[in-house]
Amino acid sequence: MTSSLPLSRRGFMGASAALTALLATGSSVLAEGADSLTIAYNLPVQSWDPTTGPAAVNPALQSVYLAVFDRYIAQAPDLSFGPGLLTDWGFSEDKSQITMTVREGVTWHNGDALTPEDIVWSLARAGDPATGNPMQFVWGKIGNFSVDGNVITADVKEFEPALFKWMAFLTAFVLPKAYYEKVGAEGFEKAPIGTGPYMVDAFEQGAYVRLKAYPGYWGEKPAFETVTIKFVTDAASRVAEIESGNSDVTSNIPYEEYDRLIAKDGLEGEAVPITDIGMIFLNDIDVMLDKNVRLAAHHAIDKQLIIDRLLRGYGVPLSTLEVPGYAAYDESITVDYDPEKSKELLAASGYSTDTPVKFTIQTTRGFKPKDYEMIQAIVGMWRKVGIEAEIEVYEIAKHYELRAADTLAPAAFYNWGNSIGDPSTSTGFAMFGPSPHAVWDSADLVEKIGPLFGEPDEDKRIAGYKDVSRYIAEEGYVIPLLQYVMPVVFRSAVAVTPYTSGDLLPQAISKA
Amino acid sequence: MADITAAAPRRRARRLNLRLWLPLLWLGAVALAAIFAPLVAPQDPLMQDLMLERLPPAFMDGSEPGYWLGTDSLGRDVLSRMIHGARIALFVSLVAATATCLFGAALGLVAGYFGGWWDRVISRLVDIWMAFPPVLFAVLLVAVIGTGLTSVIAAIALIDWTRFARVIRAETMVQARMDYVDSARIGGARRLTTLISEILPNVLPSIIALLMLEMGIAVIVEAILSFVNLSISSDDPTWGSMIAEGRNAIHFAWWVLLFPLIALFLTVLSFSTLGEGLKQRFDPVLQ
Amino acid sequence: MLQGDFGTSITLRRPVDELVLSRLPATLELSVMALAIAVALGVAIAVIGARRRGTATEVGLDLTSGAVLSVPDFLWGLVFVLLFGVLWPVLSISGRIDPQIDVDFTSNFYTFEGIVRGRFDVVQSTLSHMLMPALALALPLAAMIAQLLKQNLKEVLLQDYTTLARVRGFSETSVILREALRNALLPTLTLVGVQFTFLIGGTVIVERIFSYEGLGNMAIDAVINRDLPLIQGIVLLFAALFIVINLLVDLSYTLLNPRLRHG
Amino acid sequence: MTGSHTHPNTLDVMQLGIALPNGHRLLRDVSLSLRPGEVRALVGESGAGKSMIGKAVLGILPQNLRVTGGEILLEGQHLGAMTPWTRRKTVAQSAALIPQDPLTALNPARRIGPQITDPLVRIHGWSRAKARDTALALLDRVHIRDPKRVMESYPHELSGGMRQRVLIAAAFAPSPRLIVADEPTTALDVTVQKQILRLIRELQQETGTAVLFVTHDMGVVAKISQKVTVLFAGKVMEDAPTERIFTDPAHPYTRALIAATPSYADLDRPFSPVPQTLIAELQGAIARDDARHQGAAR
Repeated sequence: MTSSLPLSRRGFMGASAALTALLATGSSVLAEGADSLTIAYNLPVQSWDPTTGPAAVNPALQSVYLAVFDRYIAQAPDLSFGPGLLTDWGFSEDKSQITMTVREGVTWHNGDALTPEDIVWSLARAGDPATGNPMQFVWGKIGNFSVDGNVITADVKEFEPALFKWMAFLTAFVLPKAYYEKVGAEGFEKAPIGTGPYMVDAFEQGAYVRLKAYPGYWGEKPAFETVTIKFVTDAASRVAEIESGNSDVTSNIPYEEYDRLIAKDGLEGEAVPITDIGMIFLNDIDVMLDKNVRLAAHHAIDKQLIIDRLLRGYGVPLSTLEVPGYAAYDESITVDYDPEKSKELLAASGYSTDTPVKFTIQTTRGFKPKDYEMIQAIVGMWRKVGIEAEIEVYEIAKHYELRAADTLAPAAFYNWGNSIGDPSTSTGFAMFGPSPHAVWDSADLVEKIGPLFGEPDEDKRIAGYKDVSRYIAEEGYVIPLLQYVMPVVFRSAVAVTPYTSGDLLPQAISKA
Repeated sequence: MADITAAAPRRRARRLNLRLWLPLLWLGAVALAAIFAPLVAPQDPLMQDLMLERLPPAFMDGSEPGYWLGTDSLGRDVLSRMIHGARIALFVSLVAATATCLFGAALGLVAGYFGGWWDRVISRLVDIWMAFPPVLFAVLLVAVIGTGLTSVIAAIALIDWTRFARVIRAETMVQARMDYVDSARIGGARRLTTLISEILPNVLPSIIALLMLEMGIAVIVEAILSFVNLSISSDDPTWGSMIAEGRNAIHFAWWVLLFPLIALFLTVLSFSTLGEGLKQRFDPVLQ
Repeated sequence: MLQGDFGTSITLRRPVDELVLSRLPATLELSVMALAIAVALGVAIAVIGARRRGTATEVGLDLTSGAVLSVPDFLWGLVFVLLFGVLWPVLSISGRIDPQIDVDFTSNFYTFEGIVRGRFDVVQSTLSHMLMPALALALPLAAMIAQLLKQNLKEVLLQDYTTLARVRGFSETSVILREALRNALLPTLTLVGVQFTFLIGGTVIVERIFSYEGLGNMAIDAVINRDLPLIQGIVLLFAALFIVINLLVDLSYTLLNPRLRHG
Repeated sequence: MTGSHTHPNTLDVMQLGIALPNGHRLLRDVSLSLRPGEVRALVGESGAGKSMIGKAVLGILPQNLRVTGGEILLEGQHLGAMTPWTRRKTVAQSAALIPQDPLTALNPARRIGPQITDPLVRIHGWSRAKARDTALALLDRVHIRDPKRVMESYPHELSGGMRQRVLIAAAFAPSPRLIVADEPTTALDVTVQKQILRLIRELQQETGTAVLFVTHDMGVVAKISQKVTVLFAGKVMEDAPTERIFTDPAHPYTRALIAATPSYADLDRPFSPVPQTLIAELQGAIARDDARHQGAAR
């Protein structure tokens, strides 16, 4: 930098002008590639093993996993179930055994054939506590598999009525036995292979994953040859991505932006209620042990106002963890907005606006639309009745870790995904003490929910769950808020089939 | 030749005044707002009214009286939140800058005056420590001691003391060689009292100048941390968190982002202009 | 940890040293580009300021650099995302490279290796992605350099050898560029050295806004997820980086200063 | 004085006036001229404005000073009428400066060689080789041992005397018609001063370059100049050939000046500083003259 600096001012100005011109031409042509698609996604894929670790139970990541791997049983956009890697499945008459028929002619992305051994190995691995599968308690209920041609039979150690629904939900993915054992866990992370419609072509941790259509896919060939999923955690940047044409599809953006973007020509949108529930977990510690505080907190929240004002009307208020359309939904159970009642309840426990009850509430920020603003609004509503809540922000992965260790704050905002619509995976798992997903561990709920898990008679089971939901509402053990509507924005040249499960599947996006 | 020198400074003095009064005026206003926040703020900064959300500022149509600068997406008054935000901005800048100054200046004085072993150790420490940027240190400190103003202040103090130490050490060395110090020492004064009574008053002006600059930096670091919600619990209003919240509503409620941005900009600009102005006035080299 | 085993990251389930070293090149490239812009801009403004000293231009430049200095780098990031990302979409907003491009390089230094391998599509893409974050990082530093360097330039321009150069027929601009600049650059260099580490500190926030997968972005995720092994690895790497940079600055100071070089 | 002979004077300064922005006058109607090859001394106490004249000719006046009147002709060309660009080129082609303080007149960050050859190549259009050879020859001519090594070395590696020799070589290199020597020996110690003076006189005679020699030391005037202009507070007191000044000084100030200079030859001759009474009297005269001048101007 020091020897004679021949750069005259004119030379310098010329160089910088040329540089900016060079850069400017680059970006506009990107997203228009004929059969390539770019999705701006709100969460980076942390790990490529969809069966273990915190990422496996993260509903938001299932879309990416479903592009690369297949589940035992597939789920249609309307939550109905269909054949996945299994073409037939069922309980034996006495429900002591299950039989599964493996689809033929399926190959892994590296060309190896899918064998019944892969299915058995995946199920056994999922049931083995050592592998760290968060749903091990479900997979542990079946064992000692036997293979005959492409039919697998296994013993039912403990009856699980929703077992086959589970085979279409979290961690129910089939991994390649031979390949996994050859490359090991770390090798698999670097070069994952599955049987899904897309192969992982390139993956840059925290940045993007580029998927290429797998020519040998057993199902219907997807519309786009290459799909790039960019991980853009910042909501405002996702909006900028779609608006500037750098991306073709994005989701989970603020509803105001959704309204604004779909009003622009060249952009379309879908906003369909999904099986994602916004709720506040209550932890049975310190102030939350007082029923008055719990109920007061619940009654103080004006859910419809939040939906209208914060979510531009996109949302369905809820009083229980069941959603319209779920098997165990009961519209007669309601916890209505009644701030005066909240004040009375608080007064009964010696609290008031001057001497408010104090606790911390944890929430994510930017993970779901307006998640953080909603909690700020709720904290505001609470402050009016005499509840002083301090907000602590954390990432969704942190929530799982704290929940697993049962060290969540007295109140913790979370969105519960339950794409199979069965009460056991919503009210059941959320409120059943021993389940790793529950936060409230009081004994009364364990007695009420426990037997329902094994209840063979379907009507009796559903009626049981409705009673539990009513009981939970009366005791205020949890504060359900609303059913989310997922906003998806895409360029008009593209068509997106929305899934009520909230998944944004690359293979479900076609050319308009 | 004498009258040549007289003419020049009078002209420069008037211009310097301008650079002195404007920042003082703004900082005075911010200080008043911070001290009397509850009285001055038209609304309660935390009170939300979802019916009044996203009101435009007074000078635009559709505004409500009493909400001069409009409201944010939760119906909270932007002006009141800025005023309360000023409280935190000034608190952090005062406490952090003073802590940094005391810590750094003390070490600087000791290194400059006693020299020898002291000087080598402190200078070595300054060189190594100099390199660590406060923002990054604050982010990592939060991982250890959690979010909250303490980590913001601790981070600034633990990093930026080097700036003070370096300048004060140099100045002390210069002052220490002056003969008036030797005469005091000959007069039997103990070293420490000499340090305090003789050198400190002379070094004080540049300490104050640096203090101003440091306050500006503290405000910026706090704004950055609350932007990434690593500063205080994210419900009390700070300029940084307001900017972060405003960012998502930029297309339809730009004022939520713009006004705290302007407040932050003017405050930092005032601190640095004041600091520069004072530095020039007291800096022997630029005399 | 002392035997170089940094453990594995809790959230990303991969060895920390591999993760941290894979992300370092991105941050380094961004910081070097920001430094280059800052120095180029700073020197240009200082030279113009010195060339037009005493006129309104100089006062104007002083005010702008004062104002630029008091806007933190992350706010510049916000402004640029709006300006070049949305209103006039010409630059890429997020990420470090266009995922469509196939980058099977041995190192993660996409830009440098792209230049070496002659892959100009890669270089153009990374530069286009880096320009906005780099500019956001560079502006405060450029303002600092401009202020200090102009001050040094004006002092050097009072020296006899510049007067002699004018007598010998050189224009004011070439006097500044050929005679004064190198003497004024030396004292400014120490500032650049220290500020460069502050610039790298700034990447933490700017990378977050632009979802640029560098070390800074990962640091914030690590902190929010309390991923302690990863945080530890990042802290150590940053510390080592800063010490190396300080060393380089001291080294280059003696190298560039003829009096020290020739003993 | 300003005869229009076939070849014009090297330098003509006519009624030159220079003032500060607030009007305080530094030079008052100074006139002098140099024939080709002539050495004229400009002498006066410090602050008399003598170096101001040299700077005005070379166009390196400090920015805040104003030329309030008069003309400067370099080889018959009006410098005042030229654009700054052409003025700079003209001065560079025909004039050169030997600065006062060698310690600050060489760029510390560049080698000696380029500091001499650069102007020859870039301004005078010489080839690199010619410039280099001339520089080497001149360095040798100014008695510098091992010119090649000096060309490669940096200023801080040379002594004060050697640096002044380098500057003299650099001044004579483009064979200018006029050299302004601004107290070239003041910053040096006595022994080196004599060598430098002799060197300038030898080079001057060899090249026939006109020299405007600014000094406050009458001893130097005696040794080097053919003509002298005595200056007090920006006004010319006396202008005469050097021998006459010493034998028969016309102006009382000149006499006082000579009396105030210790003579090298006759060391025990008593010398007394210029009497205060004389200074006061002269300043009074100038003040009256200024008032009348201002009266007339308004």
